[in-house]
Amino acid sequence: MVPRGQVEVLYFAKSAEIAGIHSETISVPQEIKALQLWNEIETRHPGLADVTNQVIFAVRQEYVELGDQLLLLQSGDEIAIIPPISGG
Amino acid sequence: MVPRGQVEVLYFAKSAEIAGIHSETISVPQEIKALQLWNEIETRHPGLADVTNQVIFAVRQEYVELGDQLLLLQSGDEIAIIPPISGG
Amino acid sequence: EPPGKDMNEVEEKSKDTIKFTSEKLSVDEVSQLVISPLCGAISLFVGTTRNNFEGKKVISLEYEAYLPMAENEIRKICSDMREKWPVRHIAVFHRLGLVPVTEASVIIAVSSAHRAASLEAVSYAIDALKARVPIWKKEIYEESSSSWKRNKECFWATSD
Amino acid sequence: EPPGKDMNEVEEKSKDTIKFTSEKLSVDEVSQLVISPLCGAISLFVGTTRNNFEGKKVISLEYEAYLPMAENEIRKICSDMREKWPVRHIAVFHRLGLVPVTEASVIIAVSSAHRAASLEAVSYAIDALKARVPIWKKEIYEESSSSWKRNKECFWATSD
Repeated sequence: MVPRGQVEVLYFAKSAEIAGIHSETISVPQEIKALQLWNEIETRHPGLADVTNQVIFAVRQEYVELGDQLLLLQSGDEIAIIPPISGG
Repeated sequence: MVPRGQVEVLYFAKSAEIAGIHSETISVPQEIKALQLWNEIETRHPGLADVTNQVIFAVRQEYVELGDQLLLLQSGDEIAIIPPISGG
Repeated sequence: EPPGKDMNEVEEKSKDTIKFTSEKLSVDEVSQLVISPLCGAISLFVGTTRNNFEGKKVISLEYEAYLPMAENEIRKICSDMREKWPVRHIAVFHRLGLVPVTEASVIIAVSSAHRAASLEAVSYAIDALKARVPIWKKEIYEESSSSWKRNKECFWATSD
Repeated sequence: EPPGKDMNEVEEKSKDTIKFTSEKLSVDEVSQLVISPLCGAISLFVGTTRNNFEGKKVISLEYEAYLPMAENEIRKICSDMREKWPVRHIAVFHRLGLVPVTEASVIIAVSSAHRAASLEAVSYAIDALKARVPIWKKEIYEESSSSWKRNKECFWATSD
């Protein structure tokens, strides 16, 4: 079994409105594909299914698409749910 | 004979320094090629020979090169000697 | 003219100034930050809030950012600009919170010895900022509705 | 988005503001002149005086202009810009007389609904100004010598 760790999930803009929170700490496998991590988060907040095709992760402040990439996570890592940006 | 008229000649920047004046009224033929007009002006201020290849006229505030173009002048017309510009 | 010919070059370090603030932005303040006696050019871009979107009247906008990451992404953009153009100083200010119509949401200022570098760099900077810096704008409409916007430059989501 | 979709468009006329002054130029003042609730972008170019030229230390610069013609030539440039890009307001300020090092000699500001128009237009404007507006700069060097400058863009005289 892959060991689990506690990561901090941050929600912004539309994803924060849907989840109803700005951050939470969750327990996840320390080796997990990005899309599987998204599925875990979506299970906690089913409303997020609406934005699956629009969001991207920032893992330790680096962008990661919701795909097959394997994430190696440490407890305390920060994972942000990033809806389409609109700065400028 | 082509009738003559009184035109106002304006000197700027280096051409003003060479001529030693900023403006003067001179009598010129009312039909004259640009280069001939320059020669008349150069006769009045021989030092201007140094800048013949660098200057351009502005006749009634429109650029005219020192060439074969025939100028039709009225008394009171303004002719400026324009050295290379350096605004901005 | 090669940069090595500039006088005092070693005496003046290039600097990047990045600021997020809920205060009103000042074009003078941002342009002052990039002034240099070695430079003949400062180019600036000011993003201002428009009063309309698809026929709806916009009353104001609200910006939020993922702050440490947004600053890091802007630092990367500054670094990219320095690789591409010989620019001296860069300043990027972005406003957060409520921004009334006609006020500035972003100001980018870049100085360079000659103008082509700063003109091209400032254009690149606003394009890159819109594509990858995690900042969100919510438009608030007269009819009491609101909408999260997306930049068409956003690199992972296409308009639907 | 076609310009016809913008709200209030008929209510706000486009304006060109052209000013020559011996006073210190203010970036805020010039950018204020082009603000519009219909616009999301203001692009600015600020020309500043450099402290060196070919290894000589420049103490200050002195500008003179053939005034009525210089203003007319800038008006033509504004008109050319409006033919090429959908820009809203344009402001061009040029300083005359003595300008100390690091102070602005020229400020150009352009507003537009979307940023590409004003970014391209302001770049065009400074190129065109340097090529055809009758303004002259005399550099005053530390060694008490001075020199009338020529823009490489000046359309009739090539550098020798």
